[in-house]
Amino acid sequence: ADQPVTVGLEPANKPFIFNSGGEYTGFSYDLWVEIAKEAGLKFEARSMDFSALIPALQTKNIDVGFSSIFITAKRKEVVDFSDPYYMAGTGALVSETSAIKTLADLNAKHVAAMTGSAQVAWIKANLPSAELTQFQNATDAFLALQAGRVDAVLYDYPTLAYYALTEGKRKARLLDEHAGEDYPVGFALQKGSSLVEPINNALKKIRLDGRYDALSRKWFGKTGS
Amino acid sequence: MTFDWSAFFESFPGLLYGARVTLFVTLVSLPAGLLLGAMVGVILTYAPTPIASIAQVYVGLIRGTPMVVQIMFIFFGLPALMDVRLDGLTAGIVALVINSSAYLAEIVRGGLLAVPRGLQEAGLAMGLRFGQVIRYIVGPVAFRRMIPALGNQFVIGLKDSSLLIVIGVGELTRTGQEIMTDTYRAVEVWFAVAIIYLAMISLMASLLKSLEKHVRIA
Amino acid sequence: MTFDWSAFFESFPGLLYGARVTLFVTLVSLPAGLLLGAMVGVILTYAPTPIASIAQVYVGLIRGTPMVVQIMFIFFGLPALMDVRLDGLTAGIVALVINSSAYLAEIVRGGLLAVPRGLQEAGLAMGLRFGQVIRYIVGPVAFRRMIPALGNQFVIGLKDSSLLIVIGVGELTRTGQEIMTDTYRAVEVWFAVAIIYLAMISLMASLLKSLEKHVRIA
Amino acid sequence: MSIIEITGVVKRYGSVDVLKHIDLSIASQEIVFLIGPSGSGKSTLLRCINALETVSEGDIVVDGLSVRGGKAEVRKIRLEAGMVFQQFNLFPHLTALENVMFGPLRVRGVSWRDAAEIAEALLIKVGLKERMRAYPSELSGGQQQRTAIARSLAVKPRLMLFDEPTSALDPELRFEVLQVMRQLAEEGMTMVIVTHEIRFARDVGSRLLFLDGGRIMHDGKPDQLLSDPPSERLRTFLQHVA
Amino acid sequence: MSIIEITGVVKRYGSVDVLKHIDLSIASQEIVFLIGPSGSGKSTLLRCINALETVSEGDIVVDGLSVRGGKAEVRKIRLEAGMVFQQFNLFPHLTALENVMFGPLRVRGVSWRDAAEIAEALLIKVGLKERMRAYPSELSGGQQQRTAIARSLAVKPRLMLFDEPTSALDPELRFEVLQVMRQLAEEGMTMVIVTHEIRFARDVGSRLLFLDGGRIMHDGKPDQLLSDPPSERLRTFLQHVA
Ligand SMILES: Nc1ncnc2c1ncn2[C@@H]1O[C@H](COP(=O)(O)OP(=O)(O)OP(=O)(O)O)[C@@H](O)[C@H]1O
Ligand SMILES: Nc1ncnc2c1ncn2[C@@H]1O[C@H](COP(=O)(O)OP(=O)(O)OP(=O)(O)O)[C@@H](O)[C@H]1O
Ligand SMILES: NC(=O)CC[C@H](N)C(=O)O
Ligand SMILES: [Mg+2]
Ligand SMILES: [Mg+2]
Repeated sequence: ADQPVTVGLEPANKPFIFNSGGEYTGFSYDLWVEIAKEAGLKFEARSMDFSALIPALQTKNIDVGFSSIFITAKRKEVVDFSDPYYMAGTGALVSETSAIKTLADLNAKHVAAMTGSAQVAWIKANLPSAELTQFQNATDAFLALQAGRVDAVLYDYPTLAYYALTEGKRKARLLDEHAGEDYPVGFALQKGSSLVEPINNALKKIRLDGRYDALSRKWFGKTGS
Repeated sequence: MTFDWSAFFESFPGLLYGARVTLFVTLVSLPAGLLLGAMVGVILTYAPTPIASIAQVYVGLIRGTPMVVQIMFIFFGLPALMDVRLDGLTAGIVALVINSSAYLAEIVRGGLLAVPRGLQEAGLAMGLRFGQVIRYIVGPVAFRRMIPALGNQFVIGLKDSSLLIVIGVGELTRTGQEIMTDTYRAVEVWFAVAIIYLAMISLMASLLKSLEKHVRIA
Repeated sequence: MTFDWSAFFESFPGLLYGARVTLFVTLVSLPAGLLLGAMVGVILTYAPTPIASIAQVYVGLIRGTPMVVQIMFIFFGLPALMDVRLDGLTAGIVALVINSSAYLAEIVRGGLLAVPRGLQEAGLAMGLRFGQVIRYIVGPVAFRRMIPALGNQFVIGLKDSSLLIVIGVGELTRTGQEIMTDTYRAVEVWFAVAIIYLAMISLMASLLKSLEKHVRIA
Repeated sequence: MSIIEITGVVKRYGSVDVLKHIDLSIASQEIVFLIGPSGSGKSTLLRCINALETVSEGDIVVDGLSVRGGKAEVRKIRLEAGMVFQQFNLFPHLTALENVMFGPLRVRGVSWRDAAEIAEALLIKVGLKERMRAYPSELSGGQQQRTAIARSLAVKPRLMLFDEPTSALDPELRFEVLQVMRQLAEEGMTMVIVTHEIRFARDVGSRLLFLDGGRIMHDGKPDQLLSDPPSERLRTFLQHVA
Repeated sequence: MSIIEITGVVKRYGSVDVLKHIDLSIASQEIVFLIGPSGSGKSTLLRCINALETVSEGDIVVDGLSVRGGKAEVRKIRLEAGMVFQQFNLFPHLTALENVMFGPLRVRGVSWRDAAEIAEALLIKVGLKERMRAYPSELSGGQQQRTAIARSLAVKPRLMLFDEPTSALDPELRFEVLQVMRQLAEEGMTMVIVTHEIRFARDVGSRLLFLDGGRIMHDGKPDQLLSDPPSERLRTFLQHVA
């Protein structure tokens, strides 16, 4: 494999993957770098919106796609996935002063989610009278929440938690409940990709030799998610 | 890859809903943009230098930045700056009004300047006030000649409404994207989206043509 | 809210990198678009009806759909249809070339038609072949008069490159968005982005002005 | 008493004196022809009279009103002095009838019905009974110019200024316009006419001015000046024009 | 032998016959003036001669070459017959000199140096020695028209066609163009001239044609036709034009 693989990533997902001072970083990104090293893959990173990742795999514009992609049945029909590298659920972020206490309070409210995310499907199924605005990325949604333009952002729980502790401190509050089931998160690959094997092998190795835990400590302060 | 006709047809109901939003946004923004643009255009053409300069800066700022940036600024920046809350649809309409007003102002200015000076002089020589000359002669003559350019700007406005995709307004392009992320049938969806735009724009163009014919162009 | 000057200034290095991509995309696409547009324009103007009609359909399809849709189609649709692999940058450049070529073709056609018929007749009456008349007389005269319109289209192209944001090409607008993910300072970042666009566009405009002055306009 | 009184008028563009100290007085019912080479200032003089150009020095008094008298006075002058241009300048979005009605309606404040009556009478007078509903673009040059004359007459001016009214017309179409002007002259209208139609000036004029380089070089009876030009300058000018 | 031979030419636009069976033969060194009312077909006839318009019926043979003879033959005709237009039609992106050099360079395939020599000589001949490096927009109308004449002469035509060469010019500027044409006539150039300059036609012409409604109504000596018009139609026409 001399040819570098093309990696589509969505750098609007702190602390998993984001752009800091012109360099990509974050837990998922660092993990991918280790995997690539381990599997002997050279790669080129291409930034794209979350909604573009799976179509770009389908059209073979990229070889690997990641952000924090839930491994769902529907997605497995069109792309392949690596083994999961963590589990995550969906949380709801509301403004600090909001009266919203539970997920049930969200019905008839204005909620935000990311285009193409698993949360969109969940909202459509479970909050039929909520008004849904779909954003291209989480940052835009956070800004909309700050501006009071939406009442809640539904997104990956860990990302929301990180935001609530950092930038969103004293502005935003995370509901305790998880919306729906938790999903495994993995690297998305083209259907029938020959990269599934080497990536899974590398991931196994990295989990075993402690590198995975080191990264986890670096980004979350404790092991596991 | 095979073209999946059922995916193509199944996308239509959703897309047509998006097309309604596109039309709504366009039909609300453009008359407002024309009004604002006409005012700015008249100022550009006839106001004394200091006021005209302000208008020039306004037009220059808008024409000198991409509309996507304007949309982002209005949607994400304005609330922070001025404590106003605009929902996406409103912000999008505001962006389209402001953006089109700058281009329309230039069209109006060009139209006014293109009216032969002789008409203005003939009006003045009859004893009309300057305001009357603009209102009854230069304005109407300019307007008739501007119709093609205005129509063109309206078509541009309809297409520009697709940029509201970046702030999540559920217009046609956005709807297309959402359907694509649901069905993962890119070719079929974008093909359908393109067809709907073509239809709307052809319709608009032929309405404008018949308007042009109706209004006698001198 | 207070304007955070340090966030404003700190965004510049990253944004300037994005601006380089914007310039690169623009400067690669537009000459290519002009070449393609000139060919299509000449076909529109002088080719026999069947060939001219094909060119008309091409121009109509492109002018009848928003560029965002074209970008989506090229990036997501084309590879599926034709089994080619396009990275975002290439797809973006292809989209800009195709899009601008349609508008430039219309400008070229307008420019050719605006050359007074008398010049063409004077050329023919001297015994020149039709091709010579186009090449030595109508073409050069049209080109000089088209410079402002071409310049305008180049500025539009630069602004349109911001639409590549939707497929993740790291040009200026996209860079702005990514920086926002890190700093969440919308006002400062979009303000900085707007300033950089204004600077690039003013620079381009003044270069074009001086080119206009250089080329004698008849 | 003179209806136009020009005293010491200078018109300057930048540092160029286009009119150089013009003194001229024109009496009621005079038919004054203004000839002279291109650039001699004929149009400028005419345009100063109805204040389309401001004078740099001196004053022009039309029927007791000064061109320096402020906006209201200038508008009154323009009502007194009708103007006909080389490029007809009809309002292209109005029919011939509407063009002629426009002044009475908007300037004189006459009722719609009266304005229509005035306009019809004038269009009949200039021979356009059949073409009243036509738009300017549907009229020949001669018809357009006759409509323009009718439009000027509609506000009932006391004098008429013509700036080369026939030079944008084909030779065959000039005749009908000149006919209308001849009729006006016979009715006693005061007229100042810039033209290259030397024969017409001789036929109709009561006075001929030869302008050269912004000065009135000759001022006399058309017949005399034309048959026996008092200067070499006028003689060569006439040779080239006729 | 005649240099232009027109036989049974009809020119039709749609269902309108603009030229109705024209027969005409013009000998070398004739100076033929074409007059007639607007729309009578003067320009059309001229344009048919050098094949800028195709003829609907009949044929025109110029110096042995037929206008129906195909592209190459048509181009040869155009080299033989220089044409001067009412709207000078100079190439605006080229200087006066380059305009005149253009034909020799591109059509005759002459070297750059020779073309420049030819052009300079011609521009001196038409009195534009000092203005050679000027662009058309920097020249007066009369200077432009003289440049246009020089440009036509540069490909060494055997005859010259003029379509109202002075009617877009101010009266004072006409003179210099007519001077150049007079000189050409004296040098023995065959010329066909459409014009309203009746006096010039009388002075210079060897033959006068009066076109009316697409037909040649009169054909004779200018002096005779003009002093004593053989028809009422020509008489009124002359009254209006002169
Ligand atoms: N707005 C202006 N600015 C500068 N110079 C001007 C302006 N208007 C006219 N002139 C100059 O004033 C001079 C007189 O112009 P004017 O139009 O009065 O001449 P004219 O006698 O009417 O000539 P023509 O027979 O060509 O109409 C000319 O040299 C002209 O170039
Ligand atoms: N391309 C055309 N299509 C249709 N009709 C035309 C065309 N060209 C000329 N004509 C008509 O042919 C007739 C003769 O035109 P032509 O230009 O030869 O007249 P002319 O004698 O040169 O008139 P003028 O003195 O106005 O130049 C006119 O009625 C004109 O309208
Ligand atoms: N942008 C993200 O990675 C979050 C999307 C969400 N985890 C999903 O897979 O649908
Ligand atoms: Mg004048
Ligand atoms: Mg003609």
